[in-house]
Amino acid sequence: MATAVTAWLGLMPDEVTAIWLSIKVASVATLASLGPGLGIAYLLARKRFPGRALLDGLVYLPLILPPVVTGYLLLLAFGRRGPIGSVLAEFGIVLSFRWTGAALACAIMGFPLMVRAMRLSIEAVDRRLEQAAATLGARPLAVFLTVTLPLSLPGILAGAVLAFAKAMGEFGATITFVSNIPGETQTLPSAIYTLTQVPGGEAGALRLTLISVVIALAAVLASEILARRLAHRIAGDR
Amino acid sequence: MATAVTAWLGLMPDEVTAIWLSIKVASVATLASLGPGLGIAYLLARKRFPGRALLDGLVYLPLILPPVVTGYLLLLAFGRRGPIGSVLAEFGIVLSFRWTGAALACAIMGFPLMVRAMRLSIEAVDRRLEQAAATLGARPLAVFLTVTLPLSLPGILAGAVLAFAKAMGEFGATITFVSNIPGETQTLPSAIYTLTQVPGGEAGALRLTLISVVIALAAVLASEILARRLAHRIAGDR
Amino acid sequence: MTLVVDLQLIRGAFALEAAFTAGRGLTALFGRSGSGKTTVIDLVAGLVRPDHGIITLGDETLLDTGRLIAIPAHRRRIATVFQQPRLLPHLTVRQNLGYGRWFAKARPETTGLTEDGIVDLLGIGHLLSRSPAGLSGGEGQRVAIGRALLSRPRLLLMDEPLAALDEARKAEILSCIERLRDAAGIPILYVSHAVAEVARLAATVVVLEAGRVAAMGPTDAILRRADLVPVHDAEAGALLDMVVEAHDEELGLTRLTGRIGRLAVPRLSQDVGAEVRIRVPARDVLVALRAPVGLSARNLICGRLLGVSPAGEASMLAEIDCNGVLLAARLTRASVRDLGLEPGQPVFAIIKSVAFDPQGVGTGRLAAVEI
Amino acid sequence: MTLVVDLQLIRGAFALEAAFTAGRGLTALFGRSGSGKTTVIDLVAGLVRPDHGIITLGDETLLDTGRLIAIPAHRRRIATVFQQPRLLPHLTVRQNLGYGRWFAKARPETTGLTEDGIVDLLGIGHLLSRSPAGLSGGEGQRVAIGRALLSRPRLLLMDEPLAALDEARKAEILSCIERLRDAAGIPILYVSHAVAEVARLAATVVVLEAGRVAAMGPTDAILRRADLVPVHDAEAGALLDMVVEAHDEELGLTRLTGRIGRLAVPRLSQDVGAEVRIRVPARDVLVALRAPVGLSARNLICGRLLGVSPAGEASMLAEIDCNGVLLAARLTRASVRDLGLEPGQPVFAIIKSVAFDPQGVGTGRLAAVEI
Amino acid sequence: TEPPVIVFAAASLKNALDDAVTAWSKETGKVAKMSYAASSALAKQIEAGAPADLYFSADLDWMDYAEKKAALRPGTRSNILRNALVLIAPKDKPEAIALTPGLDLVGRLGGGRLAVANVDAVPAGKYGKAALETVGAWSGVKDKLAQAENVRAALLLVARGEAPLGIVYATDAVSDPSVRVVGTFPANSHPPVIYPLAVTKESTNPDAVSLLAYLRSAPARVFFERQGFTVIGAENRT
Ligand SMILES: Nc1ncnc2c1ncn2[C@@H]1O[C@H](COP(=O)(O)OP(=O)(O)OP(=O)(O)O)[C@@H](O)[C@H]1O
Ligand SMILES: Nc1ncnc2c1ncn2[C@@H]1O[C@H](COP(=O)(O)OP(=O)(O)OP(=O)(O)O)[C@@H](O)[C@H]1O
Ligand SMILES: [Mg+2]
Ligand SMILES: [Mg+2]
Repeated sequence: MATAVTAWLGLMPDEVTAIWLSIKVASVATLASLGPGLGIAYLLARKRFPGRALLDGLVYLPLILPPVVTGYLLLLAFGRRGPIGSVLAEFGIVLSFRWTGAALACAIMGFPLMVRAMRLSIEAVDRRLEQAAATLGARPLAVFLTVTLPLSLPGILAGAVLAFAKAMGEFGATITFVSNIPGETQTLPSAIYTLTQVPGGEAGALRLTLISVVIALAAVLASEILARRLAHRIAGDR
Repeated sequence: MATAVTAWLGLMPDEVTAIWLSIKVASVATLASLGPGLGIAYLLARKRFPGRALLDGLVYLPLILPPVVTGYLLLLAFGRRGPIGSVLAEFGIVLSFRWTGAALACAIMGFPLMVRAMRLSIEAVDRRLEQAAATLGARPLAVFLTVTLPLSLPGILAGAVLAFAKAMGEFGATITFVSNIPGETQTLPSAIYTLTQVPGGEAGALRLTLISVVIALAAVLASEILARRLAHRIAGDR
Repeated sequence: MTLVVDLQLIRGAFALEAAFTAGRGLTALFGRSGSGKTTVIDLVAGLVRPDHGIITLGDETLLDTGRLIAIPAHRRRIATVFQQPRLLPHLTVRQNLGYGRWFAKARPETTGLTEDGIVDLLGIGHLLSRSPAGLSGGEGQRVAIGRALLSRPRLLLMDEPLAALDEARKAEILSCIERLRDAAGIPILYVSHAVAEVARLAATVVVLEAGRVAAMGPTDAILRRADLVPVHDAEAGALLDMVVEAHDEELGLTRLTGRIGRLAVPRLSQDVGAEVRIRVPARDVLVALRAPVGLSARNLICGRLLGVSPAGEASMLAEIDCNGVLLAARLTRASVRDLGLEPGQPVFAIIKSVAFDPQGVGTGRLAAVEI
Repeated sequence: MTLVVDLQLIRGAFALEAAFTAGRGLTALFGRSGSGKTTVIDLVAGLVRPDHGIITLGDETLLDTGRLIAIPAHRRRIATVFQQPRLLPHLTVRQNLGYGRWFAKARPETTGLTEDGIVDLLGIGHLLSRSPAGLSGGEGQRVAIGRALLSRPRLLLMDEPLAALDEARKAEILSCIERLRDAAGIPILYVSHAVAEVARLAATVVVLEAGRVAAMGPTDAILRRADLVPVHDAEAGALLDMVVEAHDEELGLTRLTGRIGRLAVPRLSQDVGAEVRIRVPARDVLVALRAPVGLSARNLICGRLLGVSPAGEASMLAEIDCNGVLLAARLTRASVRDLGLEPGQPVFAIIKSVAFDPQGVGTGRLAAVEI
Repeated sequence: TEPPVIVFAAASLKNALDDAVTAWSKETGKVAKMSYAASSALAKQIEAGAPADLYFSADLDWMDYAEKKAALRPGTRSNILRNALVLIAPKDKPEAIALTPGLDLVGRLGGGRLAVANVDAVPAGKYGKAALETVGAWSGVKDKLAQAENVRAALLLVARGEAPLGIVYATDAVSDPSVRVVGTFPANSHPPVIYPLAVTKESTNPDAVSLLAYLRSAPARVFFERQGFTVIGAENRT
């Protein structure tokens, strides 16, 4: 089936690889940032601590910086010779020029969007419900897991989808950090970019763009349906 | 004062222009998208209508598409020969190579972020309050303006700041659509990008990046303070 | 202005099928928790659409699903005091109070109440510049009442408006509701679990049971039915319509006259000639075979025992016909046996206390009074 | 287990400065709207930190701002029924009920209540799989009560738990609260505006006024003070501690004995020898100079008139010493004059109804009963 | 199987290089992976230790940069291709323009802008600026430029009629039917447009040299020439 579809779309093997890689990178980037994203969103939404403003600003950074700059900074930090990259390398973790690096780049680029959405939702959770849970014996972590988290699911979902969509479109930081190696770091947007750089690449670029749009929109749609179910369950018929 | 500061930072006149232009473009882009953003966020949050899924997906598009593609599409649509651009031209409105075009590009790139944040906040508004307002004689528009809107202000603020920050960092779509004309369309990110493309341009790029970060973070901080005041007013001391 | 309602709505396992008419005065919606009272309020307010139904207010059709008419909530001019206050959290108390007033600017005044008057009555003057978030339960409820009253409604819906209030405040607000009902003539649909409130305020009672109207009628008829009104704390009783005959300033007494004869009650504020309604709770009526002497209870009425029926585990309800007016007295089974009560027997009813409900113009006393 | 509280908190213009002790049994927090009852509940539950204060429960210090001790809410093992239900909207009713139970898994059982028992008592069996969003006001309140009861608390805080309930359901839940108080021995801090509830349940009453403890003491002493308890619906009255002497099955009577003498009341469920507390509302006491004959009221007690004081506008409160026990009777001024009541005079008190409050083991009747 | 040779190449080389490498693979049975991106990004990545075997830059500056950072294997660098710089116009205005001193470019622009790649950063822009200076048109048009992010974007501006004239590589102009070449800048009017190639220092793949040799060989010529490049004769390569 899959082969039939790719044949029908006139896709090159490299392009098929790029599509799968993009999905993998975007999914991993999204899933991997869920945890830290939630944690930071919760901190920003609910806690007052020194350095809070700094953390808040830091989270916004990838949005403000031109992607090339972000990519370059990633290269400096996580490159084989970078301060973090060299330490990671000792543990056998190499990010630069691997798909994992692409996922890192996408995760970082999507992070501000994810955190902002989650944070809004957490802020909207009625604290009186959390208090009620506490009086029933739920420890703060349990309150978070059984009350705050489920009640902010719509925002978590929205954040995840934003991050996924962003990952499906991100290439500036990715290509700067991990280059554009087919099968390893060449995601759909990178492939599209390459095609726009050569004469006659437009048709190919358009085709790949459409594919990336379809995939991202499918994710958006799925999340919408899920969100509506959740909302329905919580709001009841009233 | 301003001159002293620019001198101290060692800024070129072109760079100073780029800074001001960036602030102008980002502000205009943010302010101009507030209205449509709110409208669409409200529709998506509260109404069921045919084509809703389509609109939802459409809003996400600029996030999913590589910025270059967005810029390219903008050029196709709003360019001198584009279907919209040619119509606008008849009314004397030209976007291409103008700062207004840069603002359009930034607005569109920030739109998904803005709408998503606003929508989350609108969805979190307790409908029972809107109902109460209606029983007191408020028409739907009045309910929106006096209840929904003020109660979703945190999200509106968050959306605006996201859009502003995005605009401060956007250049892919901008440069493709309106090029990189000093004083007209050369925003900070374009200037930064240019510097990253010159061997030895890192120092300059870093300087400009810091400036752009400081500006965007100032906006973030201001919005945080405002949001906290709002939240405080609504939540009271309890 | 009469409210006519005929509504059907299915919600999961709950089916509402209610038709009733609420005329001038106050109509009480009475029924156990979950019987559909709030649902009816929501439907009349226009916040929920029924599956089928008609709602008319005066000669205006607010809703007719058959004819596809559905006036939206904001054009119904019906003010609602919800079961939960629903104050707008981003506005101050003052702004909340002014909210409805503002949208009603162009409408004719209906209540005759001023903002200052309302604020005084509700005792919320010190809260005006506060945000609703810090208000106590009762404070919030009072502000919600004030907001509704200030919106110039032509119909008032109140869903347990006094549940969170202390007795003293409750009494004050009840008298205000009475004024609205009588002086301003605004029809009121009133949800309450408190029989005393219902007895005092309502001209008509609609009893809901699992979404259906189990009974509907004049308050006295409904409240006498032990099968409808939960027999707790001796809430059963009779309602008597009487006229103020004279005041005795020295003793602080008012003499009332009616079909039942004469009653002396503590000084009322009504003028001579005014119609008042008093409620005589069954628990406050004693039965004597002979007229007692040297007893503190002042009202002795002779009548004929109609019958005695069991009410609750150990007590019985005696119905006494006093010149065509029915009184109810709650007795223990032991008393019934000891006195050897038989239907048809002449007896004396000794009334210890009455509760007042002014009919017609003027406001009455709030508390039940001991005679 | 005794709760000792000494708290200070400033919130805008409101200053709480409350110190009281709540021992075994139920302690009622009584006071007008906005007097600080909910604030006290929040503080004891651990949801709000006072500016200064100490809270101890038994020999455990829950809070001591001076010693920087503050046990967080989740480790206090205090269950709270809030003024608003606060159900978790993403869980079903069943899951809400199970929520506290789950976190209390490892704790010792305190209430002796089973989930099925609670569900039955509260009448929420048909709601178990529903989401809280569709519940009616009273349904939500009942689920909230169930959730608190199931969490194995060692102290129960209840903030107007019965405000939205109908009388019948209220009566059932009251009896359950009594069982908890007596059988399970869980101390309860209970906020209510209803004097009847307070009189029936409370051993101690704490009266709050503008954040300060205006009075505190045994329920009977407090409820006799008309300056504290709003004189509405004749809530003033006396509490008598008596012992069950015998049951008369045929007539459905129970004979009680105490310092005041003997009283016959409808059949109680307590065993012979059990201690019970009955409340005699002042409105239900008549005064006679001569022993009446042929009267339905069964309990005639002779005593000496101590004095008559004004209570309210037209009525007076007569205090009668019956063998060292004080009874209160509410009379009109006219009656006082007509009977020519003088302090020191021997009088008969005729008691029409009493309300029961079982002291010690065993549960009592729920409703007030007519004698 | 043997590891593939990894080639970091300027994006503009994609068409030619893809064909050439395919031919090499067929001939030798060895494989190569192409990573196309901006020369600048690639240079920095190689500096950071990217797993590249060959670096094929679009200009000398970035190759110099890499060499200066000691990222190249000494003695492997050579110039492979040469490109010409042309002036283009939309196909509906194909009047030829003589690119000689005294050229009135401003007049020919007729109030429009001259599309070029960024004259400070992008090679094509730098060459274009030099050429304009040579023909004495620079001071006239320097404020009438529309500087694009890259040559392709400049081409697009002309193709869409946004700019009446543009400066691009001959290789780009050849392939786009919507533009016409209206003049070719004399080769001596600007520094030679040269594409240098080298083996990286990090490379351990023995096949790298084989591919390098093939790209320099006569059989590879055809692929480059087909895309409009001029292959530099062996005698002029260093
Ligand atoms: N979505 C739903 N699915 C099933 N039942 C529902 C739904 N929404 C409401 N109900 C039921 O409708 C019934 C009527 O609710 P309503 O709020 O009108 O009761 P009520 O008479 O106001 O009760 P209360 O005195 O407790 O406020 C309740 O039993 C409620 O559970
Ligand atoms: N942030 C605040 N600023 C000023 N006053 C406050 C604030 N928060 C609470 N209060 C006041 O504290 C008082 C006590 O509130 P609390 O909720 O304890 O009252 P309550 O006794 O429970 O009343 P109710 O019976 O109406 O529920 C109220 O008058 C309330 O307005
Ligand atoms: Mg209700
Ligand atoms: Mg309270």
